[in-house]
Amino acid sequence: MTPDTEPRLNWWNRMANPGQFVAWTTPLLWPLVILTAVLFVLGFWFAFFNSPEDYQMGDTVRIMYVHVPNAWLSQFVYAIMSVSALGTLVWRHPMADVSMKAAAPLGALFTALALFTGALWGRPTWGTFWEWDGRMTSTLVLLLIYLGLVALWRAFDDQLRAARVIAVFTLVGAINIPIIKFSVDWWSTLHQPASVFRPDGPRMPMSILVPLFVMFFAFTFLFLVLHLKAMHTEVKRRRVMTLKRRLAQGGPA
Amino acid sequence: MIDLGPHAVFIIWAYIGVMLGIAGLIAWTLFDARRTASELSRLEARDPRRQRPAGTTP
Amino acid sequence: MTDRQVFSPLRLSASGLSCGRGGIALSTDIGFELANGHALLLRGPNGTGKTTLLLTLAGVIAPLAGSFAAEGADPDTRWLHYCGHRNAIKARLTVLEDLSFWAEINGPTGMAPREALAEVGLGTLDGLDAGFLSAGQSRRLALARLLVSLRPVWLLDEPTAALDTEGHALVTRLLDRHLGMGGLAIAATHDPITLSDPTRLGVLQLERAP
Amino acid sequence: MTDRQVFSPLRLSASGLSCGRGGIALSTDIGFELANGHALLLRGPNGTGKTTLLLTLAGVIAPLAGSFAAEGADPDTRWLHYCGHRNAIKARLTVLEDLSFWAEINGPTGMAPREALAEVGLGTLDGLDAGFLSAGQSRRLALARLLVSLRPVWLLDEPTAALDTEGHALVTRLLDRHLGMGGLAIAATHDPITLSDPTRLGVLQLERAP
Amino acid sequence: MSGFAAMLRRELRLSLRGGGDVLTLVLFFIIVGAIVPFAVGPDRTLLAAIAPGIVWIAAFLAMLLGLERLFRPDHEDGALVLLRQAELPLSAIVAAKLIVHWLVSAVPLLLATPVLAVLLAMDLDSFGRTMISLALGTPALAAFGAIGAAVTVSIRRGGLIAPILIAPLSIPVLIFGVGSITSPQSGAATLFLAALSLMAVALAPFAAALAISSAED
Amino acid sequence: MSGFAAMLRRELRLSLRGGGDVLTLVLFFIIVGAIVPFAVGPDRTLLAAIAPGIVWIAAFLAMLLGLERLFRPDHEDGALVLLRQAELPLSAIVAAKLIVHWLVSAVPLLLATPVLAVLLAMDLDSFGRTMISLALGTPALAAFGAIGAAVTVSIRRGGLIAPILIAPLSIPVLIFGVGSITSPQSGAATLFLAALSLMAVALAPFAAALAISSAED
Ligand code: HEM
Ligand SMILES: Nc1ncnc2c1ncn2[C@@H]1O[C@H](COP(=O)(O)OP(=O)(O)OP(=O)(O)O)[C@@H](O)[C@H]1O
Ligand SMILES: Nc1ncnc2c1ncn2[C@@H]1O[C@H](COP(=O)(O)OP(=O)(O)OP(=O)(O)O)[C@@H](O)[C@H]1O
Ligand SMILES: [Mg+2]
Ligand SMILES: [Mg+2]
Repeated sequence: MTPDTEPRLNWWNRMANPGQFVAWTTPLLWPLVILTAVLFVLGFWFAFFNSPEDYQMGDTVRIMYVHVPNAWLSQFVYAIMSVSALGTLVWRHPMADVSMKAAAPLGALFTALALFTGALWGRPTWGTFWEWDGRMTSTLVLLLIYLGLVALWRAFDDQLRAARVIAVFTLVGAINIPIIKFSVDWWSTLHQPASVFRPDGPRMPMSILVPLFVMFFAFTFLFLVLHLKAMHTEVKRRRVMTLKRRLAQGGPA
Repeated sequence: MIDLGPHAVFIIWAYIGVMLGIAGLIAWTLFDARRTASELSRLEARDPRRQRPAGTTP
Repeated sequence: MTDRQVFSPLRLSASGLSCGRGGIALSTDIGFELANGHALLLRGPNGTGKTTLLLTLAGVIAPLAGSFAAEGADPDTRWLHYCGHRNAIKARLTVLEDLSFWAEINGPTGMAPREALAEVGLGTLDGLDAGFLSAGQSRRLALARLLVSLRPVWLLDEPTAALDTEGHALVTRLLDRHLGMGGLAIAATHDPITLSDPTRLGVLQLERAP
Repeated sequence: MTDRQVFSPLRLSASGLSCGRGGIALSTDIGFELANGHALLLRGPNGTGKTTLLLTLAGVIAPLAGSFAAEGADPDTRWLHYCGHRNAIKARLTVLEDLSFWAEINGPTGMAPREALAEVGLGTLDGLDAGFLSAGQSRRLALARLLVSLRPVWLLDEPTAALDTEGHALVTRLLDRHLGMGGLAIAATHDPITLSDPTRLGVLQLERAP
Repeated sequence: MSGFAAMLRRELRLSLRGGGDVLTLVLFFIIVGAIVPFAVGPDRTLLAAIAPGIVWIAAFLAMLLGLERLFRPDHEDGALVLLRQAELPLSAIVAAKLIVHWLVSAVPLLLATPVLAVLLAMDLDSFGRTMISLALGTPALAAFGAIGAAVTVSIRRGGLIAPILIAPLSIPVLIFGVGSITSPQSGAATLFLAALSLMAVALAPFAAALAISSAED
Repeated sequence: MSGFAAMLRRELRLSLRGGGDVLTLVLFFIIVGAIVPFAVGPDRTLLAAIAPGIVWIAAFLAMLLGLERLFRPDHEDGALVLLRQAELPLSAIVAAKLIVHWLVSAVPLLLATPVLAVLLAMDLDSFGRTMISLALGTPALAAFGAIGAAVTVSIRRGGLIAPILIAPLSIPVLIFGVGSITSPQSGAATLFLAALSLMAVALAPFAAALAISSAED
């Protein structure tokens, strides 16, 4: 565990040291930021100036360019959190705790934005903001799980001791989310009036696919940047908490 | 900008909402980073036992 | 350690007092008189009703019989501090916030909170979350509460619990000063308590009820 | 007081142990060796980390660095009793039920529960709701739990808290017998502890972290 | 007066600081509202018909279950005995607790109501009325709740006892609350609701203080 | 094995003795069910249509809110630390607690269901199915709940946090539970419900034990 006993630091051990992790990944930040910015500019240009309207949904198809990336991120972030939870439980990797904590609010926001854009898309296409459709509903449940996790982190007095417990819950959630998805589909096909129109998007034209992919990568990189930055902040916050307690504890004796 | 058709309101609001959300998130992340960093340097200045190089854990 | 009399004359007297829990008398026919500058030590084996007696004197439990009165006490203000087994310390407030709260709610008539913290040896911990205090540190914070609002009578239940030797000396010092200012105190404890002036100290021995 | 050796050879050894809360080391580089029939007393002012050290030894808190090992301990069974600040006593169970529960869940390898109750001076209270016990009586019940299941190592956090003088003698007696049987004990306390054989007793003084 | 302010400040700090209590209660409110469709089915007209009732039930339960934190923590760590002996009268202490309880539980619920309104397919008109009726009715719920919490504080493992004691008493609040949204005489119901709240808030501190100080230990 | 029996006995004694805990939970269940007519109006056909859903929601909430008593009292009085060091493995201890929790919370709810069935104008057929679906589904609720309670046990003033964590995860139970009463493919739903319960009950003791033993102090 202690770096002193290990003569050579491999990358894994280097990552396991929070300070080293920050030092090692800080140079990555700026290139990532620039890449993200470029992707966004390109994406917006495509979205508003260089893509056609859909023959069925008209211009509302442009909502897709923000809806789908957010919807994808809502699931991707949970996957990241689950992997981090495994890292915490199995390998006791200190950065895994940090990654897990930093990801939860990001995931909550992306999920909320997926719901928001979906709702705004639903109004012109189906005439209502909300429909208890399977995919929308399971996204809502996912949001509730994210918010529960955020509340859980906040409820612990001692963040350092919270990680392993929260990791257990995250993994239980990861096992359960497919079940939720399945049950919700089952439930809403059961009752759902057939009127709901779902554009399951087979064979989208290239002119739509290209902006979609650009935005998709833009959002994914945005998440990566923010996640990295939040992890750095979290590492610092832990040092702050430790220092605060140490200073409070009488400081110099 | 091209014409957004009859549902322009929804499209524009969707983009505005997403941008506000993202902007808020970025602002918060930066604010949090600054706040924590400055707090850390303030505390480290006060910490009498600090002779270690930055980033090593005890 | 100023020995000026701060408190106006007050006389605690109990006669024929009988107290107990759930209708069962634990200690019967207790009588004592206590005047300014004097302390009473409650002694007795575990389970003889020391805590019960203190709670009765504090007015939390109704006595089964007999009377307890404070002659000379100002009926408009509170004249006693109770410091029980539990420390009434809130996690999530800092040590200073917790103490300041009690100072304000009981009237900040005594020491300033910071001063009181320094007095009980928590001076450097003022910014710590009070939930993180160790057992002995919590006890010290509870004792500081007695200092921030002046009240003539202290009822102490095992004031030295969890305290180290320096803490025992602290309790003695606080009691000495309180009595010196004309205060009164009743304390239940199993530990030896010595005051600088032993004549100020009476002992009431409780026996196991027959 | 039989001095037959009940426990098989066991050696507790800590070296370079550093323990703390929330990432802050409270006590660093602790090292000791403890063999059958010996006890270690943890001493130190309030807040120096005695409780934290005991919890670390009990495996509840992970150590920050260093190692602690029990050579000779049977890996299939539990070999330590922890007796902390809190007494783990359930209201609504009678005193006897509470004790019997712990006896069964830890294996009734020691005294019979009634016998243990008599030993700690609660013999007559066996039918009382355990929630009604006074502070000292609760402590005695917690001590009885050490007797009903035999385990070689006792970790005691302020075992004499709230106990009367007879209770102090009780703790000494229990410790004497446990060590006589070849047991080991580590106790944090502010009270003086004297054993019949003082050579069995080591002291580890904790200092406030620099 | 500074004692009262100190009490308010302490309660606010305890509720807001790090605890996530506020977030928890809001989430509970939303969850109760959002699980109803899973149970009764996603039929929009049915949902719209029962929506005001659902929102009120969710608020009712959230307010009652948030009660636990009113007096129990203080009882358990021994602070309540000391508060009984504070210079500030016990009824003022209860009043301060009540105000903060309302601020940190009812106000966030109001802010979260739009979410439930969308999920339950409420129309704009009944959404507006729901907000008004919740704003007028929650003080009564908080006040009744405070009495229940005070009565049950000395019961070990009280948990759900206060809610079940108080729920029957608070049914009028629920009836007038829903009435002021849906009934034809909604004006009268709104008036009653406001009167109920006023009365309850005026009386509760004294009743609760009495209950606390008559409990032994 | 005698340790397991002792654990069962202790938990049963603690829940049944004097406490009125069981009664409280049942009353909560009935109250939640009974306030619905006040909130949505006394229309019998509407009530009958939503009755199975209401009963399930009431059971859902009652089970989740009863969680508090699973581990928290043991944590607070220091017993949990000792249980972690008991000769009996922690997962067996959790399993015993889970069994008793189900016995003292779900079984009484089942017994009280007829009351709600009458209040909500349920017909005999759906009443029967409701009983079966509750009997099959409540073990899963208890098991999920145990995980939530274990995760939140070391949180001071945890209160509602376990219910809000667990409620989203338990939505499948609710869906299949109601589905097994009302849906055309109720057979499939019943099967799923049973499978869910089995799986949850088999996994929960280990997950909960892991959560408890990874919490420090
Ligand atoms: C609040 C409402 C909505 C939510 C929560 C939601 C959620 C989702 C999710 C989770 C995905 C999958 C993303 C992925 O895995 O990559 C998705 C994709 C998609 N959604 Fe939505 N959606 C909503 C409303 C809508 C509406 C109203 C429309 C259009 C009328 C729509 C059109 C699409 C399309 C075209 C895709 C991508 C193609 C596909 O995966 O089939 N969504 N949405
Ligand atoms: N709520 C209660 N109902 C009934 N009996 C009680 C209650 N609380 C305590 N008792 C009983 O009252 C007796 C005295 O308790 P008390 O706490 O006053 O003793 P004490 O003298 O303070 O003891 P200690 O030195 O151990 O603190 C005990 O024997 C206990 O069993
Ligand atoms: N959960 C926690 N997080 C951070 N610091 C803590 C926590 N619990 C305790 N501490 C700190 O750890 C220090 C040691 O606490 P500990 O309880 O081990 O002391 P102790 O030696 O047992 O003292 P006492 O003699 O008063 O019982 C205290 O200064 C306390 O502020
Ligand atoms: Mg006592
Ligand atoms: Mg200690």
